[in-house]
Amino acid sequence: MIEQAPVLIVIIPLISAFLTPLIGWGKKELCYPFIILALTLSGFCSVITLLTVMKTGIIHYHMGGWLPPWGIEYAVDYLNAFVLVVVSFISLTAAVYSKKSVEQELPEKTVYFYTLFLLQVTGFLGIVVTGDMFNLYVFLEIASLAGYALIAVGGKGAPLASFRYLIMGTVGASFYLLGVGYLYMATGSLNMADLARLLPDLYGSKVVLAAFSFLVVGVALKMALFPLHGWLPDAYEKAPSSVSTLLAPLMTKVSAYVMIRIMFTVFRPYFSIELFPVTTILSWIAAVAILYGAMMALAQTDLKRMLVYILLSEVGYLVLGIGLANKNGLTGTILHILNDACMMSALFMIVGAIVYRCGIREISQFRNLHRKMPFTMASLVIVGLSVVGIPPTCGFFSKWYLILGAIDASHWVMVGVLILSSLLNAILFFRVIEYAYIEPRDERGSGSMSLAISREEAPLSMLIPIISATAGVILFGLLSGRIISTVIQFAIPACF
Amino acid sequence: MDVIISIKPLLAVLVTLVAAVLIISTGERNRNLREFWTILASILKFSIVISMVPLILKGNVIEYTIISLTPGIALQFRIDSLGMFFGVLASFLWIITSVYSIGYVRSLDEHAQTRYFFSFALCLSATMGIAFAGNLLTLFIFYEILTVATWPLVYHKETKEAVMAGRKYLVYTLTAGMAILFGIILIYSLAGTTDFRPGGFLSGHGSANMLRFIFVILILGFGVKAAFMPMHEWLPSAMVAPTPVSALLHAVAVVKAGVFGCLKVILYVFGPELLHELNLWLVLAYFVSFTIIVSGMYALAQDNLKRRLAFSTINNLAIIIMGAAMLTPSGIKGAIFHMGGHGFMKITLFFVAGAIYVKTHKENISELDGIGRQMPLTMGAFAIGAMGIAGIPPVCGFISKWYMAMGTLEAHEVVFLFVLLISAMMDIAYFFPIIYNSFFKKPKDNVILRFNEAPMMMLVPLMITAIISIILGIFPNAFFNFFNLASTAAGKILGGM
Amino acid sequence: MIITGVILIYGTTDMPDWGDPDSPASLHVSPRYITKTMDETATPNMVTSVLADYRSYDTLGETTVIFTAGMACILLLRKRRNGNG
Amino acid sequence: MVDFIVSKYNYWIYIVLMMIGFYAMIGKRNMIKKIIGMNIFQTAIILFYVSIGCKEGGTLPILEHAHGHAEQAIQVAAYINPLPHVLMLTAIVVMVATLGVALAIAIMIYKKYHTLEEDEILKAIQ
Repeated sequence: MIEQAPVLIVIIPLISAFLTPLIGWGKKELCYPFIILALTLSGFCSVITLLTVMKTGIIHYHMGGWLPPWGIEYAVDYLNAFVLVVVSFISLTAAVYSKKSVEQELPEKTVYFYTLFLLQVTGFLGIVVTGDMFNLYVFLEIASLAGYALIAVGGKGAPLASFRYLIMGTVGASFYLLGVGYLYMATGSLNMADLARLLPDLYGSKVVLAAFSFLVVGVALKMALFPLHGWLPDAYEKAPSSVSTLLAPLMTKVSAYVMIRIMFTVFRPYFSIELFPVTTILSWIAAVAILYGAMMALAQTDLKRMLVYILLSEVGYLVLGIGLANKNGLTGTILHILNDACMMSALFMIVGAIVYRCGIREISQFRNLHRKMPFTMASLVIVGLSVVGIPPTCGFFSKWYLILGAIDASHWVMVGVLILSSLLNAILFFRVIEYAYIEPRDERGSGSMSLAISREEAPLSMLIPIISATAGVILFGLLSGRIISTVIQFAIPACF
Repeated sequence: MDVIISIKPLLAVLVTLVAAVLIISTGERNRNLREFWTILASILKFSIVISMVPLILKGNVIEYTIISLTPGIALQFRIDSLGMFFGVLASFLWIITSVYSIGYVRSLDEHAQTRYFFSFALCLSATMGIAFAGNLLTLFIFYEILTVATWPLVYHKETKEAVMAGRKYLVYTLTAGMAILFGIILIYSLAGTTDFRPGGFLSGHGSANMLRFIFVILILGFGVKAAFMPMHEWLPSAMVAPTPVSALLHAVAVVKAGVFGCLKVILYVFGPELLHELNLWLVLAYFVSFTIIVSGMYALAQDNLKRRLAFSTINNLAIIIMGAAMLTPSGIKGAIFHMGGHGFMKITLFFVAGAIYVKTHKENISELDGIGRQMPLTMGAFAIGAMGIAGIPPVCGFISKWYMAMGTLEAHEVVFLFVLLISAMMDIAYFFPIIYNSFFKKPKDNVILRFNEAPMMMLVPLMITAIISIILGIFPNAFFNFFNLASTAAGKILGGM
Repeated sequence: MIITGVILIYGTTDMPDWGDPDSPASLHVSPRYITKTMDETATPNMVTSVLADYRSYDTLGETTVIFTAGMACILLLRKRRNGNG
Repeated sequence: MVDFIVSKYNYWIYIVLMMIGFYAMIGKRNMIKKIIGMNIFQTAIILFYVSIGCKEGGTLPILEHAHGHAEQAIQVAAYINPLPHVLMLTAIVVMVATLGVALAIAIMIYKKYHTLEEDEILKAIQ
């Protein structure tokens, strides 16, 4: 059982996805517990995998018993074991959360929704766990296709947003495929470890250079890095709440993972840093992305859209850490994969809960919301503080490492950008909090509340995920030292 | 000197945190129970803090590490005399303020009382964390919590003015927070640690200009909360907050946290020796002298009582830093002691302002004529506080100012002695007319005021703080060896050189 | 888009010629597929043997893609048919 | 130079095809044209892959004399590289699946707005 854990992580949701429609034919209501069960099992397996990796080192799992590079290999080291745990638990949270909002938004399609939901998760997990470039592409497409469909069933304008996403996503995936093709042409191999072994001799080759460019651009498209972000705001904003809860935290993180893999595992860091100054370019792009996201978020009046732009800026953080290309920077990125996944899933769940209960998204309509939904709003405050980077929440620590990385790299501009973005985020979140918590008063305030507002908290199936994600935000902050010294420290590619 | 591992510092921080949770879960349903939590927590906290005093006086350090945050830095408490001094001050004043706040909010029937007490408790936890922090990062964590927890108290009234004051407060303090963060990260990347050490730990790391830069941004960062000019703007605006908030937070916790941060940076991060070497102490002293003089002038021009007090606070905070910046034993001793003495005196003054507001709804100095006849006890306390601030014996302000004056002489910088004297004269100029008018001038509307004091819940606390101010002036050590704590701290810092 | 074109053309300059049997792609992994296909999979058609055996996991993924697309179409289009027609 | 161009003609063809497809995806406002562009784009990549696997003089990757001639030595150069073909079988499937989803979304859009021109849809949304 334990040796099979890496593959079970993917296979369980995959098989369950095939079974879900069958179960749905029998009894619709069973789908929900079924996918919860499947995702719990898969999460369980991912934890086992992480523990095994911690105990015995890298796991190599050969599909069908064929040795790499001929067969497909699952190579699980600290990095992907860590990301696997993040992905599987965030998707579990999103799944638990989805129940009510799916029933409200897509009452007749729950069965297919959950099927695609599982496939989406399968795709993410498959991307993360695999050690084969082409296999990664296949799972990338599974995740993308499921994503297009899930987004398209959203509200007004969703199909169009999804269509654009599809076009851009296909371009991204095709670029990736093209890059893989170039690499294959140059080396004859598709296995990541094998490529890493073969490539250093070929670093002068223009084919390799072109391959690298296509891979990076393709992945950047998928993660919506700044100039390539056009598809993201509409797509995630218009998607049903439970879908954005799943996609927003994970798609970008998984892509960031792929980027780290390509840049520092498949290629040697010295290629990405010295031979071809991609890290420098990336860090500048990331800096622009951070500020652009934060600025655009300032201009929004709709909370969900604001979050989407914050997400863009968070993508900037992830890439910035990669671009800094030193130990602290990468620690920041990998830590941020966890932290940001947690924060974003909490934030999107909170928006979903507010929409579910009150049907509002405009920030200016949030008056008195803290009386109506005290727990949800308290969570919003805590997670907001984390995005701003107030210690001891987890957002602070990713910023800490990123700034440290920027100082190590003597990128003073980046330090400035990080600090500035914190301030911009502060404006963003304190604005929301102010709307939600302060009742405007004309005369000098005295006297108790005149209008009583009944408490209408989100249903438990939403509240529990929200609160656990929020608790995660604080816990991961306090435990960040632990997480780094036990996992992340080893997840950083060995050459740093 | 021994290092004693004890969980007490953590308990001291947690007790108010637990109280905050209890307060919010009790809510408006049972006000007495809610207030009971506040009082209980404040007393518990104080006893925990006090129980550690004897150990500290023996020259020990109490340490408790909670969790490692990043290689080289842990979330860690380490209490030495300076931290203990601040801890005793804040936790004691909280008891008094709690009683006073209960009287205040009930008399005025304030709204959102639960939020008020909740934030209050949270602030106290943060302040305690700052006092006991063992390294810069821990200090910063609690510092930021304090920033955020104070915000609801500032905008408490929810009038447009209050909301604007809240925004201003956030803009100033969060920006400052970022500056501090940047400084801390720079220190960490230079030295690989941020653990406080008496006498500083930075010498030998980095170039002189780099260190100067770090010093400047750290002092500017902490200086925002300590309301150095020209970064003081938020403090007078924040005076729209309810008076107990102004009293505790703007005379004790928040601004003192800023001052405490500055002191830690000056004495425990850079250290006297390094500051001499870098020639920074003189720059710092001139910088705060500017604040001392200008804020005194501003105070003269204010008519709103609380705003005048606010500027007086700015003035005194700068004096504390000036004392410390002399880097001589007497200067540091005086500065630390003034931190405590000023706390007692200023809280008295704010309490008085609150009591007057509750009783008469008057906020402006020009309206206070003859009020001494109505509230003689209150105004008597005010007179004591004002005398103390001005440095007139036998109130405790005299002792601290004396030591600081000695400090300026020890440092051979007579300029700063004059600054001290000028500021004392201005203190007299802006406080004594109030006292005079309130007792001897006839009220404008010719109404004969009868004896009508503030409620007991408010009167008793302000009397206590006034009396303590005098006691500390006569017997500086009367109160839990208060003065000794300050002098051990000074001794250690200079001994650690 | 133009940049893409430039990169494409740039990359091409170092590519092996068409039909070159000694290109790296043909030398590293694929010889084993060609020589061992009978021994290891008992299938003369190498494409089949690679598809269904060496890289069968990709094929599973491929099937899943089809399944995903099917589910997606049902999810997207089904309600309209029920609702409108 | 001529030799360089001729010997790599497969790449030129795929690049041209790809650019056409790419332009259609980015530049065209009509959804069906975009979808067609997407198809051309992906086909170009498939062409590229298949041409990697090609060997001059090589034959189909199906063993001759497979049965009963096992002892016969197998010439690697005699067969074209099977792997790209396999990859492309998968990629074709992915392509078809993407096409299906794209068309499904297009149908959805058409049913809602009765047009497939992006500008008109945007107008209709606002």
